[in-house]
Amino acid sequence: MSGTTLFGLCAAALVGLGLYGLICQPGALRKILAFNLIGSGVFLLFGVIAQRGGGVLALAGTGRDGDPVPQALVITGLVVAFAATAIAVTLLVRLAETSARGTLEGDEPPPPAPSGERRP
Amino acid sequence: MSLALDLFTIVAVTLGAIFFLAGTVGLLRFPDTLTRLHALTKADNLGLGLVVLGLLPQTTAPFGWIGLIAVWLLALLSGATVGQLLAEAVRPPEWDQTRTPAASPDVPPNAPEASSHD
Amino acid sequence: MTSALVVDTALVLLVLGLALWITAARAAYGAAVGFVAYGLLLTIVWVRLAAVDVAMTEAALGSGLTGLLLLGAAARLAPYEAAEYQRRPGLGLRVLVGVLCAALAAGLAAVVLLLPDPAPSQALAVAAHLPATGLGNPVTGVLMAYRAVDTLLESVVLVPALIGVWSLSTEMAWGGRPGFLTPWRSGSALPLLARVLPPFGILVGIHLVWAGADDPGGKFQGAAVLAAMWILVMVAGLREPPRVSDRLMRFLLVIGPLCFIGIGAAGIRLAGAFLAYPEAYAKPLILAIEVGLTISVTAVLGLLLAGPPAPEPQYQRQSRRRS
Amino acid sequence: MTAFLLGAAAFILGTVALGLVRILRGPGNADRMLAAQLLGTGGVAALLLLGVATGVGAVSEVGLLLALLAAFGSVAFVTGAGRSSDASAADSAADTQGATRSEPE
Amino acid sequence: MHANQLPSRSPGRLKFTDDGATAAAPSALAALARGAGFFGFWLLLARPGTDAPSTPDLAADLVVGLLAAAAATWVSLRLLPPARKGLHFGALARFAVHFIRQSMVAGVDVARRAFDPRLPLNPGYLAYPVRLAPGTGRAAFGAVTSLMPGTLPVGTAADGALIYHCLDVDQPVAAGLARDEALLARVRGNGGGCR
Repeated sequence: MSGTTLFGLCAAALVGLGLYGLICQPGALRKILAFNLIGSGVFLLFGVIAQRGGGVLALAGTGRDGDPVPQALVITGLVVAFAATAIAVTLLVRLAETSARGTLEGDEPPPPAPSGERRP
Repeated sequence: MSLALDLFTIVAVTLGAIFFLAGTVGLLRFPDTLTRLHALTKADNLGLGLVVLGLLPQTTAPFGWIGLIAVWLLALLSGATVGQLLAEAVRPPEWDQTRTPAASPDVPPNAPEASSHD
Repeated sequence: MTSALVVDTALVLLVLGLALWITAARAAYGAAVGFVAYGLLLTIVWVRLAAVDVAMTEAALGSGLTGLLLLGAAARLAPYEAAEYQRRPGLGLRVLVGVLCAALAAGLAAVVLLLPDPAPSQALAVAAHLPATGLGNPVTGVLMAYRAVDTLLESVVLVPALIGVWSLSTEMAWGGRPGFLTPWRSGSALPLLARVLPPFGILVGIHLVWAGADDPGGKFQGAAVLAAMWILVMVAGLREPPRVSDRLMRFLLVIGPLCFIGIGAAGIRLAGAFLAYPEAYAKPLILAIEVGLTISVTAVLGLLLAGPPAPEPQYQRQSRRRS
Repeated sequence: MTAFLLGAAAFILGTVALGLVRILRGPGNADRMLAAQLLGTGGVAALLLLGVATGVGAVSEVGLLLALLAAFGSVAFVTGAGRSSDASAADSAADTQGATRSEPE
Repeated sequence: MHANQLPSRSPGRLKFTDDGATAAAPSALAALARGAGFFGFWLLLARPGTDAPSTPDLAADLVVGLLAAAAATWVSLRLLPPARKGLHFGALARFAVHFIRQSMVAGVDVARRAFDPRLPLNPGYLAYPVRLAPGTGRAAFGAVTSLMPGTLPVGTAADGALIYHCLDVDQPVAAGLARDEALLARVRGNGGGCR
């Protein structure tokens, strides 16, 4: 088995793990983390495909290996993922500050407010 | 000549790897966060320095040499900063009240006066 | 070749172990610390996949800036966390979800194993047309020429993301300074780092942008490094973040997308299509867009981390409390 | 020589991986951060070794980038710790005590 | 309201243009020296001419390098205003040799303790009253001593002394710190600190 295939299997496992965390972890921040795991798994899959696609370059004798198209997509993806994470985190912090809870479930009374000095 | 240089690389990189191992062993064996911090900052930076030293003969241009050394200097700077930052974050509380710390019977409170004869 | 395989296997095991920790750790803060280490590992994985451009992006964005974002959020949310853990779904449901997710992962793994050989690729097409752009780095060529619409939309979408973050401020705080980066004012280590490191970071950042035309690197990597330096200075308390009402800063935020759209629209007249470059001027035009985008992306990334504007009195009270 | 450098990179990665046990064991978040920091330095060393071994200069540049941003994780850590004044009681006492403390003037 | 760790600076936003004419000459010199250093760093990053031998490319490389070095110098001067007194380069070289040797001793010392099955540690604290003026000099002292054998600055005591965590309090830690301090003070022109 080649290293590239190994990374591909790793990417598949990351997507599975991330999805599990996204569903089973109650905390919203944990869901954001899990979502980032899924994202990195998908990016890694792109990376594996790019690496395999570079094979034709090696055959043609040009030095650089790796298909640049998926790689460029991953770079855009990373930046957008960061922006999305930033927005999600800010939303979550605002939610916690205004409703004193860190989950998205709203049907139960909020847990006792923390003792620290926090903006109401 | 090239054989001697290769040998130098092998020796230095191996030594560097051993210091990385020492850092890990210290991180796992040392009893509390502050002592672990010692292990981390000191052993690692020496390990990286030795790896850099060992790689010097393998890079041709003088640019490559300075580049490797620059990486090491940057790592030193961050190592020093990280050590202090994390130490400040875990510092035991008694320091905030005491003026003259009762550190240990072996070290008199005025031990730094030893500096006067420097 | 075998020692390379050893490196790869070790990397994969580490990545999976850390991912397991991030998913299963009890406290969110510990999971976020794990995510920092995870980003570092992924950087090495990208190098092993011969994607140095991506590795640079991951090092600066994935590990550095995302780590700051997540650790900050975990610290802010820690008081509300204890109750959450009790709300985990029951064991039966967890097992069911686990089985389904494992099935999904197995399916994906099968896809990976059954990928066609030889792999379909656009690498040759890119390589054949790259000389027309005057660029030497095929990834930059794809980003700026062949799939320029993607890059344009991406750079545009960053601005609404920032507006979204800002819009989460309270009404009385609007126009003030972002409030997430409360400076750490203990000891002298952080100020020293924030005084010494930024010039070198600026050199590395500009180098990544400039060299990105021909070698690995590019505007996103460079901008992430520049933003990291800016944030370092703000976190050390040497400079305050700018007010969100600052006109110059707002202009810098949009100058990149404006450049991109302007030059792209000029392409309709000069080269016959939106975002097409006349062949003789392709490289200078692409560089102009890159410079504009670097400025805008740096500003957006830094301000995304700085968070929504906080009420001024609170900002001052917090810094007083720290000092 | 290439095989040796790759082997050294694998060895260093392996040792810092051993250090990741600290992420699991803790006990405090500062200890976890230590492990991440160790991974950073080890990662720089491994990247330099990989860069020389494979002859791709840009790989060493990734190492430079990592070294440049190596302290960033800990900066994030202390800013987070400084903010969670009364929080994270679940973690080790030393951590939270360090976090709440402010400088006596 | 701001940190008093750096009393030599005006709080918050740094303004250092009020130094008047006395500081003008050294700061211009310092700016030039730093600019040259940053340009050197750029050259080493960009390696102009190694793969793009054509003259216009080389010229463009150098122009961008000069611009980048200028930007870095401007930021550096604003964040870290040059000291009134210049650095002593002879002392700096001596200090560098001392630093490298001692940081090697530090690494070996830690490694020896880590590998020793008996784990010979005798950790404790020590307050060291620093004579270097607060500011960059003292911060540099903290950074340097954090890489020296067995010492790690963990904070500042109420009376302004630096508190050190020591791996082994039986070692002559304070004497070592005093030697580091004396060497560092000589680099900064004997007066100690950046006032």
